[in-house]
Amino acid sequence: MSRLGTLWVCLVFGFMYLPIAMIALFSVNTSDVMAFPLTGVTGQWFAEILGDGRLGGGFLTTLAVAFPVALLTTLLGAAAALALSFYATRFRVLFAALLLLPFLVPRLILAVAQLILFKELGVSRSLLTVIAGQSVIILPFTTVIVASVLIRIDRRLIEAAADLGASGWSSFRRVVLPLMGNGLMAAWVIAFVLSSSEYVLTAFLSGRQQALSVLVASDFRFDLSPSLNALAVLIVLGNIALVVIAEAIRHRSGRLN
Amino acid sequence: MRPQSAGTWLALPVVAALGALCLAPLAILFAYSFFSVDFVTISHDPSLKNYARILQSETYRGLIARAFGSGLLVAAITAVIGYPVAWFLAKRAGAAKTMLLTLLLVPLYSGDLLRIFAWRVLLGAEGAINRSLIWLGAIDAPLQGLLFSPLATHIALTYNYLPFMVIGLWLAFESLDDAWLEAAADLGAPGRDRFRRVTLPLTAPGLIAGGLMVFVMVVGDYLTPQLLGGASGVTVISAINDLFGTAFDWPLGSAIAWTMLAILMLCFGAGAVLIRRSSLVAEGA
Amino acid sequence: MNRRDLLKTALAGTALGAFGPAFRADAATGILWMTWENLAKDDYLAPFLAANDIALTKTFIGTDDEQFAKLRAGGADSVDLITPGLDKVEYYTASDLLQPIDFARVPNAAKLYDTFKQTPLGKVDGQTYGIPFYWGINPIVYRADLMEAEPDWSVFFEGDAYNGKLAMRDYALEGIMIAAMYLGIPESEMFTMDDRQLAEVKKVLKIQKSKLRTYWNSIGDLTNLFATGEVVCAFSWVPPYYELRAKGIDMGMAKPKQGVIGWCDTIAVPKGVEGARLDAAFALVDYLLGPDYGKMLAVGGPYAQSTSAARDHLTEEQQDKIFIKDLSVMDSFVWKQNPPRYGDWVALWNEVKAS
Amino acid sequence: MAVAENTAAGRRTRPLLEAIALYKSYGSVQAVRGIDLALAHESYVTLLGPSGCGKTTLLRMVGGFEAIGSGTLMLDGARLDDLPANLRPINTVFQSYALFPHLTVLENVAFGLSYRSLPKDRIKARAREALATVRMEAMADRRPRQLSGGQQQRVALARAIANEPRLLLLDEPLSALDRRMRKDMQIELKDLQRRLGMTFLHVTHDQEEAFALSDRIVVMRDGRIEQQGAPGDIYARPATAYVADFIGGASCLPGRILGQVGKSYAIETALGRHVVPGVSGLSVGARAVLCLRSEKVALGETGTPAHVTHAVYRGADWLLECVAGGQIFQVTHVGPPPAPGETVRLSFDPDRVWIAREAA
Repeated sequence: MSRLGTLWVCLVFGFMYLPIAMIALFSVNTSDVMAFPLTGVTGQWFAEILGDGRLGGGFLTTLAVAFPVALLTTLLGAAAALALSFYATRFRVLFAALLLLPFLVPRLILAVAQLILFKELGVSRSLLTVIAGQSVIILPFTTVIVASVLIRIDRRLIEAAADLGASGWSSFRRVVLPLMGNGLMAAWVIAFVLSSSEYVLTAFLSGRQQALSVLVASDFRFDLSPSLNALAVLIVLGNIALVVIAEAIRHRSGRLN
Repeated sequence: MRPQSAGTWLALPVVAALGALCLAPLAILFAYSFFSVDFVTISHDPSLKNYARILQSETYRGLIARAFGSGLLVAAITAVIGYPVAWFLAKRAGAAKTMLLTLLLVPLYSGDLLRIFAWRVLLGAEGAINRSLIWLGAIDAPLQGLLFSPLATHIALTYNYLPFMVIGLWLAFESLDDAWLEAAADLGAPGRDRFRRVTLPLTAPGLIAGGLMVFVMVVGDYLTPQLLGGASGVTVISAINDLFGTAFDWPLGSAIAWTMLAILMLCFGAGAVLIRRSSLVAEGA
Repeated sequence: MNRRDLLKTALAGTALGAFGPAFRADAATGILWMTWENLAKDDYLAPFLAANDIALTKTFIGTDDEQFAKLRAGGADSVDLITPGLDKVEYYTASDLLQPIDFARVPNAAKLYDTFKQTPLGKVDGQTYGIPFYWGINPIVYRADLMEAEPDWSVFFEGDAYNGKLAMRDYALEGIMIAAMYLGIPESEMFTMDDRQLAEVKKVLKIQKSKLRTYWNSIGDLTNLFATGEVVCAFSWVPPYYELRAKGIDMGMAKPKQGVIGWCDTIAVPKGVEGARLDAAFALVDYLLGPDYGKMLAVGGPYAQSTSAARDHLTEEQQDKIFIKDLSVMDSFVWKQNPPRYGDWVALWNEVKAS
Repeated sequence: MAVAENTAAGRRTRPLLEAIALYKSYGSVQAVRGIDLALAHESYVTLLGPSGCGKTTLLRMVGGFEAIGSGTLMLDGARLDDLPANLRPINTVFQSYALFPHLTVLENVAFGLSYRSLPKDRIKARAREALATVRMEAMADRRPRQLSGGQQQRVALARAIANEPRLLLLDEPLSALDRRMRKDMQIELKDLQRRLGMTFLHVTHDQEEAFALSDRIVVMRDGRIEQQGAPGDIYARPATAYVADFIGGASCLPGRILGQVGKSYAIETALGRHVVPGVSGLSVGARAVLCLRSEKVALGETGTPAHVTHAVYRGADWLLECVAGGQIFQVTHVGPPPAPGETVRLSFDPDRVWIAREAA
C-alpha cells in the first residue's frame, strides 16, 4: 500500500512539474519559438529579463502591492478565522457564507463592479484600489489557512490560561497568538504569492503603475519571448526560496506540529 | 470580554471590508441585471427581460450547463487523483510533509498564461507527447485531438486545481485517527470495507470542501478553455466577458453572472449542509 | 532572521507601498497614455521625451473593448491620452468621455490622408474627437511552405484540405465581416444586415467553426501557432508575416479579392484633462503624427501612420510594406465600422462558438 | 483576593464552597439537575460517578468554564456566579493537563503568577518552589512534549498550586497514567493536600481512587447527587442499590420491607426473611434491596444452597460466583475453592449486611 502510494505521489508530482519542466527547458533554449526541436543552450533569456528595466519597475510595483496585501489579508484573515473558531461569533454561518462570496464571483465581473463602485465614490484608480480589490479575493484563502491551524489548537489551553488568571486579551496574546504563528506565516506567504500573480483585478484597478503580472500579460499579447519563460523560472525559484526561508525560520523556532 | 462578543468585534472589520468591496459591487450588478442597454446608455427601467432572455437562449443555458458539467467532472477527477496523495501527505510523508505540500503549490506560481503555453508545447501536434509516442512507435501520425480539444482543457483544468483538492483532503486526513482504521480492521472489515465504511465517511468533509473549491474555480476559469479548448473553447464566463467588454451589454452580463452566482450559492449551501451532516465532530463542549 | 525582523520588513514594505508614489520628485508634467504596447516602444518616443519636459507613463490595453469597459466603468480622466479604434470612438463620445481635438495645437494633423480627413467616423457635429493615428489591414497570413496555393476567404468556408489547420480571430465584428464578404454582401449593406442575411452568416460561420483548429486571441498567440505548425492559415494581423519570415519560415500574405478589412486606430483626449497636462497631451499627439515617429513606426511596426509626414522619408520598398506606395489601395479596403446592431452580432458570434 | 478578605471573619464558620440548586442543560440534555453541595475547608472531596453523570460539568461550572444554568455558587460566602474564570481564586488540573506547548515547564508554572503584581525574580522563585513541591525542579527548562505523562501531570499540578488557590479542582487527573504511577500519585496528591492545607475537589470515575484520597465522597448519577459522606459510611451504608453496586460491587437482592425492628428492618427476599440494619426512613411495604458484599458472605454447612459457576484466583483469596434463587452472588473465599458446578451453602451475619433503597 505504502509503496503503491509512493509511486502514485511520484507520478502526481511528475505531472505537476511537467509544464514547469517545459518552461525551464525553453528558458535556456536558443530559439525564440516555444517549439521542438530544441536548438541549443543559452543564458540569453535570463540576461534579457534581468536587464529589462521596465520589468524591474513592474517588479517593484508588484512588491508595493503584494507586501501590504499580504499584511492586510493576513490580519483580516486571522481576525476572520478567530471569529469562526476560537471566538466564534453568533452569526458564524452567515459570516462564513459572506467570506466565501468573493471566491464565487468570477474575477472580471468583480473587477468591473468594483470599478463602477469606485467611480461612484469618486475614488480614482491607483495602487490603493489594486490593494483593496486584491485583498478581498485573497481574504478567503488566508482565512482558511489560519483557521486550519486554529482548529488544531487545544481549546483547553485557553481554559487553562483563564484558570490561571489570564483575561481574554491576555490569553490571546500569550497562548493563542504564539500557537497560531505558523499559520500567520503561511497565510502571509500564500497571500504574497497570490497577490503577485493576480492579473485580472490588477489590470482593471491599476492606474499609472503597472504590476509585473500586467506587463507579462501585455508582453504575451504581442511577443511570446522565451525571456518570459526565464522570468517564470525566476519566479518559481524565488517562491521556493521564500518557502525554504519560511521553513528554516519555522524549524529554528521549531516547536509546533 | 465574552468570547462571543470578541468574535463579533473581530468579524466586524472583515465584514466591513467584504461589504464594501464585494457585497456592494455585487449589489450594483444585481441592480444592473434588471436594466437594459441602448447603445452605450444604460436605461434604468427595471424589467425581468434579461432573465427571460437567459431562460430562452439555448446558447446561454447550454453554456451554463456545460460549465457546471466541467466543474463536476474536474472535481471528480481531482478527487480520484488527489485522494491517495492527500493520504500519503498526511499519514506517510513524515517530516517531508510541509515541503511536499509546498512543492505541490509552487508550480501554480509560474503564472496561468505561461503554463497554458507549456501545455501547448506538451500536447501539440508537434509537441513532446506526440513526438515521444511516435518515437516509441505507439502511433504513426500525431494525435491532433490532444490539443485544442475538451481533452486538453480538462487536463489543464485538472492540473490547475488538483492542489486545492489535495489541500482540502489533506486537512481531513490530518484529523483522521489511525486508531479508527485499526479498530475497523480489528472488527473484521476487509480493506475495501474499511475504506468505504470508515475512511470515506470520515474524510467526506474534506472531499466536499475540496470538491466545491475545484468546482467553483473550474466554472470561473475561462482562459484555459479559450487557449487550449480550440474552436469549442467558449465558456459562459468568456460570454459574460464579451457582454461586458465587447457588446457593452452590462445588464445582460450582470443577469447571467447573477444566475450563475445563484446556482453556485445553492450548490455551496447544499455542500455546507452535506459537510455538517457528514461531520462527526460535535460542535461546542 | 527571526519573526520580529520579518514583521519589520513587512511593515516597511507596507509603508513603501502606501507612500511609494509620493517619493518621486515630479518637476516635469506627468501624463498617462493608455495604448497598445507596440505603439509606445521606448525608442519611438525617445526624441519626444528628450525635447520636452514631460514624464510619460504608459499603460497597455489588451483589447479595444477592454479599454472601453475600463474607462466607461471607472472614468477616463485619470488617463491623458487613449487609443480607441476609429470605429469605436462613437462609444466614447456617446458616453461623454472625450473632448474635441484642438487642431490648432496639432499642426501635423494637416497632413492627414484624405481618407481620414473625410471619414465621418470619430466625429460628432463636425468636431473630431478621435484623430486617426495609424492604420493597416488585416489580411490572411499563411504558411506558404505548407499550402499549395494562395488562399482567399473561401478557404475558411469550403473544401476540407485544411480542416483542423485554420484559425480565426475570436472577434465578432471581423468574423462576421469576413463571412459577409465571403457571401458577397456589399460593404454598403454589411454593417446593417437584416435578419435573413444574419441567419445566412450564422450558417456559414458554423461551417467555418468545424474547420478551425482554434480561435486566436492575441497576435502573440497566433504567431506561436504558426511557428509550431499547429495552424497553416489564419485571418491575421500583419506582424506574424514579417516576424516569422525573419525566422526563416516561408510565410505568405493574401489580400482576398472579396475584400480586405482595413482598420485605423485613433488617439483621443479624455474629458477633464486640462492645463499643463492637456498641453503635454497635444504635444505628444502632434509628435505621433509627425515624421520622426512615422518613420520609426514604418520600420519597426511595420505600420503606416495616418499622415503623410513620414512618407517621403521612406524607401519604395518600405512604402509598399505598409501599403502607402499606391494610396488608391486605401479605397479598396473595407474599413471597420460599428454596426448598429452590434449586440446582436456579438450574440450571434457566441451562439456560433457555443454550437 | 477580594473574595477572601471580605469574608475572613466568617471563614471557619461557613463552608468554603457552597452550591445551591445548581442546574445546567445543553439543549434538551440536562447535564446537572439540582445539586446542593457544601465543601469544608482543608478537605479532600471526590465527585465520583460514571461518565456522563454530570460530575465534569459541575466541576467546570465551579471553575468558571461553563455558565451556570440556574442556581448559586458561593466561595467563602461570596457569589461566584458572574466572576469569569480568570478572576476566581480557584485553579484546575486538567484531564489532558493543557500545558502550553510553546512555553517551558518553568514558564508554564509561572504563567498564573504573572497575573499577580509580583517582581519577576519573586515569580521565578515561587514557580521553582511549586516545581520543588512536585519534585520537578530538574525539568524546569524542558518543554511539555519532552516529558512523560506522569511528569506532565506533576507540572500541571505545580502550575495549579503555584497560585495558592482557595480551591483546587482536579478533572480526572490520573486517568492517563498507568496503574503503578496512579497509585504513587494518589499518595502524593493526598500528601500534598495535607501539607498545603488546601481544599481539593477531585473528579473521578474510579472508586478505588476516591477511597484512597477522599475525606468525603460525593456519588453522582444522572446529574444528581445520589449520596455523599465519608468513604467508610458510603461503603458500609450505601443509601441506594446504585451506590452499593457502584462502590465495591455489592450483590443486591430485591425484596420488600415487612417491618421495623429498632434500627433494623425485617425484609422478605427470594432467599427468605432477614432482619438486618438499613438506611433510615424505609416504610413498611416499600421495595428495597439487601446488599451483600462478597467478603461478608461465607461458605458454610448451613445457609442458602447455591451453585458455583466461576472461581477466579486473586492471589490472597478466591472470588467465587454463585447462583441462588436466580440471583448472582459474589463470595470471597480463602483456601481451596469448590469446583464450578458444585453446590455450596451461603451464609452471612445479619449485622454485616445492609438494606438500601431500590433507587434514589
